[in-house]
Amino acid sequence: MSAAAAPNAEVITFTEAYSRALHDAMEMDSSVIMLGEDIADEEGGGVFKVTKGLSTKFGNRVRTTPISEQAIVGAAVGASLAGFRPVAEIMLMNFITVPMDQIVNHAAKLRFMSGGQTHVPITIRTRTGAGAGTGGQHSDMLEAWFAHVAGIKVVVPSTPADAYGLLLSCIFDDDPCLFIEDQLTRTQTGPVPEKGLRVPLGKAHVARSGTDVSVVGYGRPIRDAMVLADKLSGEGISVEVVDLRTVSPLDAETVLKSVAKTGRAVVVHEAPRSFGAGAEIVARIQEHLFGQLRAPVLRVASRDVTVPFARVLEQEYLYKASGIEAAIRQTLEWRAPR
Amino acid sequence: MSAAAAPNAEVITFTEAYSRALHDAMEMDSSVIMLGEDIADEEGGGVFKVTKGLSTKFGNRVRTTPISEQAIVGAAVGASLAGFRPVAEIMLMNFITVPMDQIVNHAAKLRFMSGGQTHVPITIRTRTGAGAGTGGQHSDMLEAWFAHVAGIKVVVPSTPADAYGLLLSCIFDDDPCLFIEDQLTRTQTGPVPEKGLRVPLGKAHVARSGTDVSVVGYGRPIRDAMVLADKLSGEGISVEVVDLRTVSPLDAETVLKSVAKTGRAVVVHEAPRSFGAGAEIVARIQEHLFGQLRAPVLRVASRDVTVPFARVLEQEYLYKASGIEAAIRQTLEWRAPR
Amino acid sequence: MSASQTFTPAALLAVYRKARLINLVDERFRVLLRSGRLAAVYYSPRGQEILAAAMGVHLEARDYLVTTYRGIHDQLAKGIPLRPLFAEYYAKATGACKGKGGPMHITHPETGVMVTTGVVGSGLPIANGLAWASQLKRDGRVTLVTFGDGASNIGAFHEALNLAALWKLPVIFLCQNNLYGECTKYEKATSVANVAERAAAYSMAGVTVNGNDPEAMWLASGAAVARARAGEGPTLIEAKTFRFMGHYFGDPGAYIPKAEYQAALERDPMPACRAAVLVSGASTEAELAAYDAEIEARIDDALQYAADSPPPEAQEIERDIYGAAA
Amino acid sequence: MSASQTFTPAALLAVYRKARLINLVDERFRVLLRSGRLAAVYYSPRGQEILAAAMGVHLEARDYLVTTYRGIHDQLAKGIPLRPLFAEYYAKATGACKGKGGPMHITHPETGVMVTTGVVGSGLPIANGLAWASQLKRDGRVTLVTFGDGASNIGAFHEALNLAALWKLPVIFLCQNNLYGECTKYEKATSVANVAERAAAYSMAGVTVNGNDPEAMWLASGAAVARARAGEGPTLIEAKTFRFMGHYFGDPGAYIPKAEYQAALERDPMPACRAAVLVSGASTEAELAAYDAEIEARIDDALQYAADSPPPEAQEIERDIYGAAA
Ligand SMILES: Cc1ncc(C[n+]2csc(CCOP(=O)(O)OP(=O)(O)O)c2C)c(N)n1
Ligand SMILES: Cc1ncc(C[n+]2csc(CCOP(=O)(O)OP(=O)(O)O)c2C)c(N)n1
Ligand SMILES: [Mg+2]
Ligand SMILES: [Mg+2]
Repeated sequence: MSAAAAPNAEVITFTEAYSRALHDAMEMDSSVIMLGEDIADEEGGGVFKVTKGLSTKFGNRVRTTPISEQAIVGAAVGASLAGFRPVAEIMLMNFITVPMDQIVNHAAKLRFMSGGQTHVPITIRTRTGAGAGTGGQHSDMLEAWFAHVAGIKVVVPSTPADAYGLLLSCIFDDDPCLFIEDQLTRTQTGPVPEKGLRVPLGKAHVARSGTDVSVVGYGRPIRDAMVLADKLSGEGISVEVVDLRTVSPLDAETVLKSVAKTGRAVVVHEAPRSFGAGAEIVARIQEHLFGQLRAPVLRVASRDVTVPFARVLEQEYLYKASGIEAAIRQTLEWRAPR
Repeated sequence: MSAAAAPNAEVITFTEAYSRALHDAMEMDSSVIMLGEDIADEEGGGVFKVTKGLSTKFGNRVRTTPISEQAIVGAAVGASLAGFRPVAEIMLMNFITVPMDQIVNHAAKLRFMSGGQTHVPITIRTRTGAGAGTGGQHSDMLEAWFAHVAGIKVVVPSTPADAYGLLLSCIFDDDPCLFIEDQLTRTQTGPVPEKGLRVPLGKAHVARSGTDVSVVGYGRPIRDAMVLADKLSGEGISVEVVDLRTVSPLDAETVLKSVAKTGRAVVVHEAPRSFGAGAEIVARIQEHLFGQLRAPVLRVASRDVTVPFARVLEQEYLYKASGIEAAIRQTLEWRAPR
Repeated sequence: MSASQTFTPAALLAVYRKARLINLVDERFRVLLRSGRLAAVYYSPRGQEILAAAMGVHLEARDYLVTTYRGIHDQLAKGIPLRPLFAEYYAKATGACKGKGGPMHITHPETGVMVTTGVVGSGLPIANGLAWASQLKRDGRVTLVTFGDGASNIGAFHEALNLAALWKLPVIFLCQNNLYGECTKYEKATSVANVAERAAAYSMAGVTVNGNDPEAMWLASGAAVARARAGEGPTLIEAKTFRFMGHYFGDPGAYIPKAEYQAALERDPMPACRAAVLVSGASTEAELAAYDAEIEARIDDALQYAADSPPPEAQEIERDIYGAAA
Repeated sequence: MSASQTFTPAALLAVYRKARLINLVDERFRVLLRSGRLAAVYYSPRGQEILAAAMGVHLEARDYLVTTYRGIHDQLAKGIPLRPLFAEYYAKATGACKGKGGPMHITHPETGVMVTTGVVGSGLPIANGLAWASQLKRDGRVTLVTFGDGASNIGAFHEALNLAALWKLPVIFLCQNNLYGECTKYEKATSVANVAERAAAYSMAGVTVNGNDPEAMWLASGAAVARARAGEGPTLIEAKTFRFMGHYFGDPGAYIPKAEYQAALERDPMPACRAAVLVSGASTEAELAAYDAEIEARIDDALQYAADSPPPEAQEIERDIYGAAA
């Protein structure tokens, strides 16, 4: 199910990309430290094995913590104030509801509130995503919350290489970064990233050029969009895919440039539609390109409900690649109603 | 500074409206109970005096709690499962970061996850708003987070009468409701509500009819919009003001009906602009009324920064009534750039 | 606790029967999972049957239970019927939660199963609320909330115990200390030798018992239930136990030292309890075999029921988001 | 703690001098607030000077402090200079935080004032992180985090103490038990007679002292600092005290029984400490008066500095949101 790699090219999985980024960052810079539940090798190197091997190699720079998310993020914040670059793992994104105060009232704000005297170069890695049958408390995409908070950066990769390069950038960024890993695509593969190569934060990436319609989003649906773009090109439909990579701060410039060119946009994300991050993208596009748009900007997202357990309902919940395709066609065929 | 009341009409403040709603609800229904920090009369009836007198009258149905926001919301959730209608106070909205798990993973989801066997009729009252010089951790409007979560209702009143009627509706609603009180306008006044009269949830209110432009929003800026509408009518500009009252679930129908009529919209809220609730309103309008709009939908909101302490900066941070006026004029004067 | 509570052979048998029900259901689930006939995240309670059963026999149907993802033993001990339970694991429309909640969110108010949470520690504050309701209504119900050793390190634990003690709520905090939280050893996560020592930080009654010992667990549970029922406040019970099947189904448990695992296995409470029942004279081999057969039949029935049930309709996704407006 | 720590008259004087600085600054702020010449939320430390001072004399500039909205006594005891402090209260560009943080978020890394938080309990987990950094660097620094009695009931307290004990962090948890959290009496919110008893729940050293007694507080602080410095782990100190000015400036404190207030006032630690200094022979009346004059002059200077300083420019709102990209 790899989106891009040629069959025989050397590829790695997302999980491997995360692991390599963590390893390389720790190797490059001794101020990189790590904490989270079960992450040390005595505990098997993390429930998702992303941190496997790190504590063996880097000793007490990698620490397993109690189940105490407030203590985890707080310790990361404190250590960062003293010059470290801590990477904290919050096992699943639904549990990020627990340390919200540390993240929002402290990590994101201390630089501003201290007048720039201190700053909080932490990375919070978390994992989530629906589709694996884990139900209402283990699947939520909550990136929109953090995008609404100034001072923190929100990053969602869509390829293993980006995952590697963006995670490195988060770790070496001087501000708090929330890095979201997708549970469902973790074993999917893509081309191997170049060691040490950082993918810049705050810059969207035109993953595929096109002229008829822009698909704008981040994370898993970008992989769908790339496949769709291939398919639709066979019909002569030229789809441009803009992968935000960093959800916030939003690289509106790149988005607007693309949509100014195509005149049509479909905004995609996995999170529920209403009050999701996609709304902001739509709002920006119409604010700046009103009059240049040939169709309304459509959104494809999951439904506004709790993630259900039953597969049939979970599939009802989730955005669909077919929905992206339908939206693309809809924007292309749009005629003013009368 | 009352927005609506004639000088000699009987008026009440927001604070009084909240108090009366709580009192009347407790009087009407013995399943209404209350908990929060300092709220009983032994503690002075709440830091903002909203609950003053209630514990004296209703005894142990009103309980002061420790400083334990997770325990507060959790206890409300539990008691609601056993048939009560608890009203929990989270003193200031920034502290709602602490019980996020209880609110989002539990209160909002239990109805769905239990397949409708249980439900959580709690009301969480909280207070916030910038402009009083309380700085980065005591001023945030975070309603967009909760609007993004299915299963919970988010309510922000803009007049004392609405405050009364909406709070009553929240308390007697069978789902969790987040009721947000504005710190800055708490002493402002408005006409006295009729005792027991509920204002329906999930219904936006055309607070003033107009034909040229719709101002859509909720809370404090609606008060500004009403004043502006008066002023602009003198210039022959007819402003329609749509007060959402309930931010989520969003009453898109009323909003779309208004904007379909005026062809122009300005969306307003106090929270920072990016990824705020206003983005959703903009997205919906352009999705449904593309081609009927005569100008881009503009947003007026506060800036994407931590709320600063210094007054001069806090004013820079805050949305301004003058900004709403400018946006109205801008939509009226909009000409396609070439 | 009433002084008259003595652990009779009949009580032992009652505990055994509940424990055996748990044991057989768990075994069946693991067979189904291994064979691929069930696909669901599963957190086996294997090894923790006795403590749940010994608590369960003291509770009434109207009492409340709040439990976790690893909660099937608690739910069964509380009396949840098998059909809606199995059907929920199978994500069927006839499941307790219509297939919408799943194993991690089993709810069955008729038998007092009020909340099953997948978030560590979150059940404790909610249990307080149920107990607060009972205190206000003076309905004499007791609320039991169960959680793991790992959960005793999260903030919600602290806030909940403090409030329960202050308000003298009729709630029992049952910490099932199986020595691991996921892959992390107790000592690496918890700064105190026994979780129950933390009760003193709240002036709360607290006791550490061998949760695998039917008598000790029955006595501690009885005392806590009696205390709560009498309005004398909450209790923290720490039941020491062991989980034999790793954290989740499929977890190889490589982080558990072999010797530790072996030693625990030799103290497996299920065979020990069965032997004790026979020694006590409360039941014969034949009777126990018949009971097993009866349970297996009920399990077969529930499985068949689940298999025969339809999945939820797609439109079910639109229901139970909000209730009718009040 | 090294056995050699004895409370000499010189130590008493050192404590008094820090306490008196706090006392005079606080008095001045209240004068300014009453007269309307300062408009800011203000949480007076009146009554809590001694405990902050007695801790402060044991700390070095490089040690870290994490405090709260009611933190001016801690900040002054830690050595924060008056000019940036006053200018921050006055929301000036020359304020410690350029006027962007304000009184509730005073930060001054040069003197180790790392975080001032307005969220109850939030400082404790952050303090762990600072201490963890010191442990990793072996830099010998100690982190002090202060908080109120009310804060001991919030989840972050629990998580932080457990982690600090487990990791043996060089951190001191100083609970300033002034008997009230906002308007709520200690007993109504806290289920244990003394907050320090909670240390046992983490196998942590814990001690309750009279925070208004210079000697007791100095000894307890010295022991905790020595323990942390030696890598022997954290300490929970509960310093019993009283706040004379209500929760915030303007709070009439109607919820405090008159008799309780009067009794506390009669034990006001500031006059008592001054008397003790004189009795000890460490200083004369004249010297103390000269010290007061010196402080008043420094306060005048800081006030003038704040008054003369410009407010932040409007563009300041665009700075310090994010740093330069790394
Ligand atoms: C707040 C939170 N953090 C992390 C997790 C992930 N998680 C699920 S179970 C578990 C271990 C819990 O251990 P314990 O409390 O001992 O219960 P046990 O599984 O042993 O019964 C963890 C860390 C979670 N569900 N919730
Ligand atoms: C999480 C949180 N909840 C509530 C508040 C509101 N609040 C501010 S100070 C305070 C009382 C704190 O009492 P205590 O810890 O005893 O400190 P003191 O003010 O007495 O120094 C409260 C409830 C807050 N700031 N943060
Ligand atoms: Mg465990
Ligand atoms: Mg206090």
